[in-house]
Amino acid sequence: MNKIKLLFFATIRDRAGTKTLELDIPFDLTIQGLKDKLSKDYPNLKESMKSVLITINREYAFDEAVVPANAEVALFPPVSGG
Amino acid sequence: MNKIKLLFFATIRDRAGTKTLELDIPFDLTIQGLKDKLSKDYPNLKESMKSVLITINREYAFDEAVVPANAEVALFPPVSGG
Amino acid sequence: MQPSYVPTIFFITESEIDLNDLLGQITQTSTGAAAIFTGMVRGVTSRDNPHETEYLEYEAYIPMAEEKMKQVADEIHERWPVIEGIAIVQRIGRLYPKTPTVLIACTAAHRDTGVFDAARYGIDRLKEIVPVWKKEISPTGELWIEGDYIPKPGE
Amino acid sequence: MQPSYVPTIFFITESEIDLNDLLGQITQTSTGAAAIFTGMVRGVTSRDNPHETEYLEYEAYIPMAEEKMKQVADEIHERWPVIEGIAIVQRIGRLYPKTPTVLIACTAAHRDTGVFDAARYGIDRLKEIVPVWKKEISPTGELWIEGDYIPKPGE
Repeated sequence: MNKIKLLFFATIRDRAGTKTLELDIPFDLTIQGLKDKLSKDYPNLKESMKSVLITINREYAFDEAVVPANAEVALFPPVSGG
Repeated sequence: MNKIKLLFFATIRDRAGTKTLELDIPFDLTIQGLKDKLSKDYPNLKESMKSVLITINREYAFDEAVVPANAEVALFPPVSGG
Repeated sequence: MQPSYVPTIFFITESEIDLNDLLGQITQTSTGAAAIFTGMVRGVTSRDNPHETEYLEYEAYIPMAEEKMKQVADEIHERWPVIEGIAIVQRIGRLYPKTPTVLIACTAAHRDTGVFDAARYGIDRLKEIVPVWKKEISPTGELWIEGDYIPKPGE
Repeated sequence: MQPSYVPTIFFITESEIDLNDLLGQITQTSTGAAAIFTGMVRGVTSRDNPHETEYLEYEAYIPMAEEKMKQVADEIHERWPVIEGIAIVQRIGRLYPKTPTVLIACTAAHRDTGVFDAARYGIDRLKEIVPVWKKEISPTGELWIEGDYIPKPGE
């Protein structure tokens, strides 16, 4: 299994109830697969998965991308800095 | 006679050799007349009178304007601040 | 002519943003002009949904935010090669009305070189791709403010 | 909506230009954005007539300069009624390379209100009508720098 680190920010962190999560996932899991898994395992996050932005190792990632080994994966809403 | 105060700045001051000058002029003298008078009385200023900017009481003034009583008249080249 | 050395500053901070210091750091001997944008916390907002704000609570995904700020600086430099220095600073934490929260500054030899457009581009891009969020605390409650930009692949 | 009170600052000074202080003075509770322009003395100029500068000696017709700076502020406010604060400062005296010599800052509620254009307009107008001149001292001698704008009646 591929051990990855999840980081949650803003509304997503509030709903997850935690800032970080370590997760074991299959090596061929895509971002879409990860979203499905989180929706299933963490019902609080299900609604958020529709508009969430996701990064892999600090670069924006999209549904088809496969999560690489030991990835740092962050989930957050559209940014609102400034 | 109308007693006015002249102020010179930048290149004009360098050529005039003074910062200020008190002058007695006729009450109907125009800016054009003033320029002609200065060109005649101060040969060093003659060349400068072609491109000089002139203000009367801190507002830009033009050839036909009559110099009012006790005016503060400034003469200077196009501005270059910033 | 592209300057040989381009001072580029980008960081997330919890401290006050010092405009004098940042401007000094991106001024070179060849620099004659700087365009600076700063954003502040509004205590009173009239447009769209009029409301009052007690304070904003900013947070950032710091290492990624700093990488994306560098990317914004790189994009500016690519679009306006004459830019001589770039500073991008985002303050986080609890910030009260009238406090500067963000700064984008660009320097160039002359003011007609796109230096204003470069600063404008910088703040627009920061608000699109730099992972920073703010929660608004008003007399009536708390509200996370969400942007509406969805980054494209490669951004 | 036009703000009821518009802080307007304009002065000639021989002291350092303090961006932090000036920005604070033109920030209101409703302010969310500031565009600031500063000009500096270039030690090295590449464009047009390449040369080096040891320092610039600025002088002003001070009372008229301050009146004309106020006029520039009035013109900005007339063209961009949403501007919430304006600062226009010109430093004079002997100024060395890298030193900020002039500042124009405009504030507004939001950044898409013309606040960048207002600052750009301000510096352009200052260089047209505010009576300030500079003499350049370079390794090869002294030279008064002259502008090329001839004000029209009423300006």
